[in-house]
Amino acid sequence: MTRHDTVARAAATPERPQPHAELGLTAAEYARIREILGRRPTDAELAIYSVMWSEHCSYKSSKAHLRQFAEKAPPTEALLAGIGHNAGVVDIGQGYAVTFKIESHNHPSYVEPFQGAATGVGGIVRDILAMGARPVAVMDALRFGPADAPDTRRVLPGVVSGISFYGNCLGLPNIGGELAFDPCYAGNPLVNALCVGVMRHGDLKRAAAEGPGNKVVLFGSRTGPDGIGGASVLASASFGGAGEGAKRPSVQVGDPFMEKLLIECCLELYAAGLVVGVQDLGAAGVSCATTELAAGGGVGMRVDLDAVPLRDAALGPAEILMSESQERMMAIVEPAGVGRFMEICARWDVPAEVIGEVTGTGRLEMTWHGELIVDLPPGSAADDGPVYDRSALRPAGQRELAADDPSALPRPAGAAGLRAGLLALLASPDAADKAWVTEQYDSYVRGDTVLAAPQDAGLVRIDERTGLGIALATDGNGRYTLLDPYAGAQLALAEAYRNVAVTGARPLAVTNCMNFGSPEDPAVMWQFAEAVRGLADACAALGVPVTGGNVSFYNQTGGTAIHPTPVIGVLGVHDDVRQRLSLGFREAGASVLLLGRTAAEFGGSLWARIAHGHLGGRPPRVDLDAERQLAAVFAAAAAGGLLAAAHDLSDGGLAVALAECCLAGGAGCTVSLPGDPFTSLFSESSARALVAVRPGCEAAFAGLCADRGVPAAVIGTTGGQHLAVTGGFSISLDELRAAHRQTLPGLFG
Amino acid sequence: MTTRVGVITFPGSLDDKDAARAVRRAGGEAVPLWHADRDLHGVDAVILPGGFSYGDYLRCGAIARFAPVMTELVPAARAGLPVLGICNGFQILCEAHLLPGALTRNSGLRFVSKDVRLRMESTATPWTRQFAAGQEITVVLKSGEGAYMAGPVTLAELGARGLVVARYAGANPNGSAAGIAGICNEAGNVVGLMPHPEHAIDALTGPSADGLGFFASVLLAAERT
Amino acid sequence: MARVVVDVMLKPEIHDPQGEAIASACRRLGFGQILGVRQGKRFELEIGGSADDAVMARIAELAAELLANPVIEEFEIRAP
Amino acid sequence: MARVVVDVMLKPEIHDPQGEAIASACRRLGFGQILGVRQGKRFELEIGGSADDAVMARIAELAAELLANPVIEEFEIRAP
Ligand SMILES: Nc1ncnc2c1ncn2[C@@H]1O[C@H](COP(=O)(O)OP(=O)(O)O)[C@@H](O)[C@H]1O
Ligand SMILES: [Mg+2]
Repeated sequence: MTRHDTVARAAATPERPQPHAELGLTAAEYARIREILGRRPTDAELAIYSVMWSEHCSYKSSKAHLRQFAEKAPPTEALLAGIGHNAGVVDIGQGYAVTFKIESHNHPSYVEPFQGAATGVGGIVRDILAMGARPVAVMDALRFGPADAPDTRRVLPGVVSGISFYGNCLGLPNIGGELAFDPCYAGNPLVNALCVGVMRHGDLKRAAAEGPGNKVVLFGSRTGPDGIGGASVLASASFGGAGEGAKRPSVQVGDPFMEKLLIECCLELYAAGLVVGVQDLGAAGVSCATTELAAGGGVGMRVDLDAVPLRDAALGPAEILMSESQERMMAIVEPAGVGRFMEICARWDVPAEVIGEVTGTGRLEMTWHGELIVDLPPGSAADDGPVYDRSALRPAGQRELAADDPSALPRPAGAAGLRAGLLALLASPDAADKAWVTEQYDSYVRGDTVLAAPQDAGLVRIDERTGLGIALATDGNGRYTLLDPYAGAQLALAEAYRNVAVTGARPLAVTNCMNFGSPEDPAVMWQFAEAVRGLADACAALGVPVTGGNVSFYNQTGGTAIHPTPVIGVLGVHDDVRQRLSLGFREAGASVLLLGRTAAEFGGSLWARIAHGHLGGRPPRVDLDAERQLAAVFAAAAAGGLLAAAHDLSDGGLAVALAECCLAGGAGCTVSLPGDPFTSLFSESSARALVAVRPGCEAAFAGLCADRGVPAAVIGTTGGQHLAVTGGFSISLDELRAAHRQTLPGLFG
Repeated sequence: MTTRVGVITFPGSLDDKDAARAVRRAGGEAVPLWHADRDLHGVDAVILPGGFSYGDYLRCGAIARFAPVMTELVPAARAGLPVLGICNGFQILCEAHLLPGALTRNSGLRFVSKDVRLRMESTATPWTRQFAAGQEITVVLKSGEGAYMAGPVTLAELGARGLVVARYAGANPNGSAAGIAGICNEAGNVVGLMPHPEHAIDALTGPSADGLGFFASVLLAAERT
Repeated sequence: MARVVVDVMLKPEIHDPQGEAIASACRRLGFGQILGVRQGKRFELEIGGSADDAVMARIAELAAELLANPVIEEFEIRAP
Repeated sequence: MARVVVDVMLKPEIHDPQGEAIASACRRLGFGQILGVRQGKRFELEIGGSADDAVMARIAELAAELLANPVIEEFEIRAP
């Protein structure tokens, strides 16, 4: 039998060498652990600190910057729980609260696209569940290498079917997301998943253990040897053999069926009042759940690791502590409630086991085969991890990049050139119809989806009687952010905010997923710092607080990092979803208006990229005040029933937006361009949108725009089966549709 | 007295709430039925809703077929109780041999979620009597294993005896034999439908309100008996 | 403890789009000799006790009832 | 013409929730001796010509590239 390292042995053998570097701990971090414990850590303790102090769990490189989200947060009464919880919680009125968060699963999705993406969805759903909410919808923001690269053909279909499999099987409607391509993501696809949940105010749960004597229950899937590369390092280093630790998979397999049972089971447990505190098991498994629950409650906890239900009886304590087996939760339960708790779990066929209890000692103690193997202050692992102020340096070529303005690039000449340019953009993988992806996602389940793809935002009804609903959009643009990280992050926020606003919803709160290269590279750190600063400032200006998010570093291949890619999610409230605005031109005879100011802005634009493979210059100017006024116009116009269609302008500018409106609703339009035709069609100036006004409402709508100082130009009328530009060109909807629809099926089958 | 329509929840059922809502919208009372209870609670009709019972592991519907509630449902269905299986429910009814044939992997090999047009072929079942023969309706299709498959003899019989309830109008979305979207048993009381009428009861949240006809039909049927 | 394998294949007359897709993929990858592919399932059962005749008979029942759908599939049982 | 069988199974250390669900179904159906089930795939390839060494080697490549996902699966090839 293997001898396991115990607290007593650790005290007796202070000099035994330990593989801290292989576990990702620096010499200084290791020394600090010894100092905290007053001795060397046991193997199990080392396992706990190594996962809890990892970049992923401790945010050690980002913490110093992320503080700005709280420091600069706009005053709001809507926030019921902010940053630091599993997910932020927002009051949306009528007694309802909403919790939402976006998270990355980038690296696992590259290694094993299907399972990586599937477990990414599973993980974020459990975060939402742990707040006490019923998960009601998911979204996915995806970025891949070039659409025609062979590896993209491996990764993309796998990722999409993994999300489809997990989300559909869970019964959560997919209400939107993103799909973008760029060579920078070739070895580092970005798979960011968002989940949103709904609860009544009183249902909010905390990840905190309280009340000494209360029981610690682990429930859900059994613990197996999933994703414990670190534990095999420990096993081979400590026990001198590769044997046992060698065959540990780094791939986690998702079981959406178990997760569905877990959701229903948890909600029944919550409703029965049986849960004092609860935490999902994410990346750091039992290590994370125990230390965070104990630290959160300011209590101690005694855990008997022998009681953990195992899928593989050969697992040792460090492996159990580090296992990333999916579909598990941990709850704190009063002793009198344990029987009832177990009954409910049994009803849902969810395995559950009492593995320990809350104590008043303030220490986390764990035993294995009757011996004490962990004895540490839980806060030291959960909250007091290292914090680094890493050096940040503007990259060498940044100025040259900004100076390389696309205004010098040759532009299409004449109507034929503009026509061809529009079709080329519309058919480019980034702007092409995403139905190949979204038709694999169930958007109908639960019966409350009011808007989903291809709309600007997803919209879910919360209350059938009052029509209260929530709108959500995610956006990010790595090209803009590369050119100017401060502005790029703000533009991502502005776009998501605008996408929510054009449905008629009021933007309320923000989540973010920061996808960057290595924080140890000062250039990347500069991008990160600038992006966080930009986002925090913009949130303050728009009056929407950041409620949570996720940082994903080390997205790089060799020394080359991805474009800095903050992906921003915005949540809005819709007072009556029956009044929602959608993007399709359906009927003839509505006047088409372009809202906002258009300047010649082509830096980072889709046109520069598709027509010239160019990336340089400055991204579009950020005008947050204009965004606010635009959003206010939409909220009022929706409530007044003034609009037949509304669509924001983003990638590909007016050209792509017009085509999307025509294709989504089936009616064409005839427009005359207000300025230089090329700039009118392809500029990506922000804070703009396209609307079709209901006949008879023109004056009222013009009044709204005037009141808010939003420029509104009548550019044409809906109708017919062509997208026609007066004095320019005309394209039949059939030709538009063919260009838009064929790209992804052509690439992916 | 309002008609009571049972909606079975299996582990992994997903559209049970939607089916119950559709029943209520049509004016009936939705009665939740639990997979582990051998009890139909005296309902007038039963719906097996969509979803992924038991994760759709092994084969869709293969494990749910053995649920305790099925030991009550099978004889009741054979005795004439109106039963509607939607999507996963259809798969369960086939696995339980209440309906002939099987549902297999979509010909495109991917999950398909989209609005589809159906042509109603039989209005002689308790679930379809409110429709007109040949009427076209728009509902939602969302399934990975939705291609109806049966031997040539069975297929010929289904056609000849008017047991095909609905076919896909327009392009076949999943490679279903003869474009079959739904069938019924000889007696007509047991209907299996691959697309989801319960997601088409309100144009706000679905493509149309056409699906209500299925639920309104069974209420009418129950009132008559 | 014994191991029993149950192979389940679609009946030959049932269309197998997955098998066909794989066959064309093989040909695209330059393996022209592939005339056809059929995809089925393989179950490995771990049994407490030995795989005697009684157990094998019970497994045959299980295969017919649960592991395979006799409407479209056929199966074979082996104790390797 | 020859027939070659490729069996693809999840690696033993990879979690197989599907197999577990089937095992519990077996037990619920009264077959208590079942300790575990793993579900894999079985491909039957029909080959023009004979299954000589060169062909088998090519099939091994195909299996590694197309039929199995080497990250989580392992395979076995037989010409029965
Ligand atoms: N990966 C995805 N998952 C779900 N929906 C997606 C995905 N990618 C794109 N979509 C949807 O397709 C539509 C078009 O996307 P996009 O052009 O990026 O929208 P926008 O420019 O308004 O942000 C949107 O409704 C979006 O939510
Ligand atoms: Mg948009």
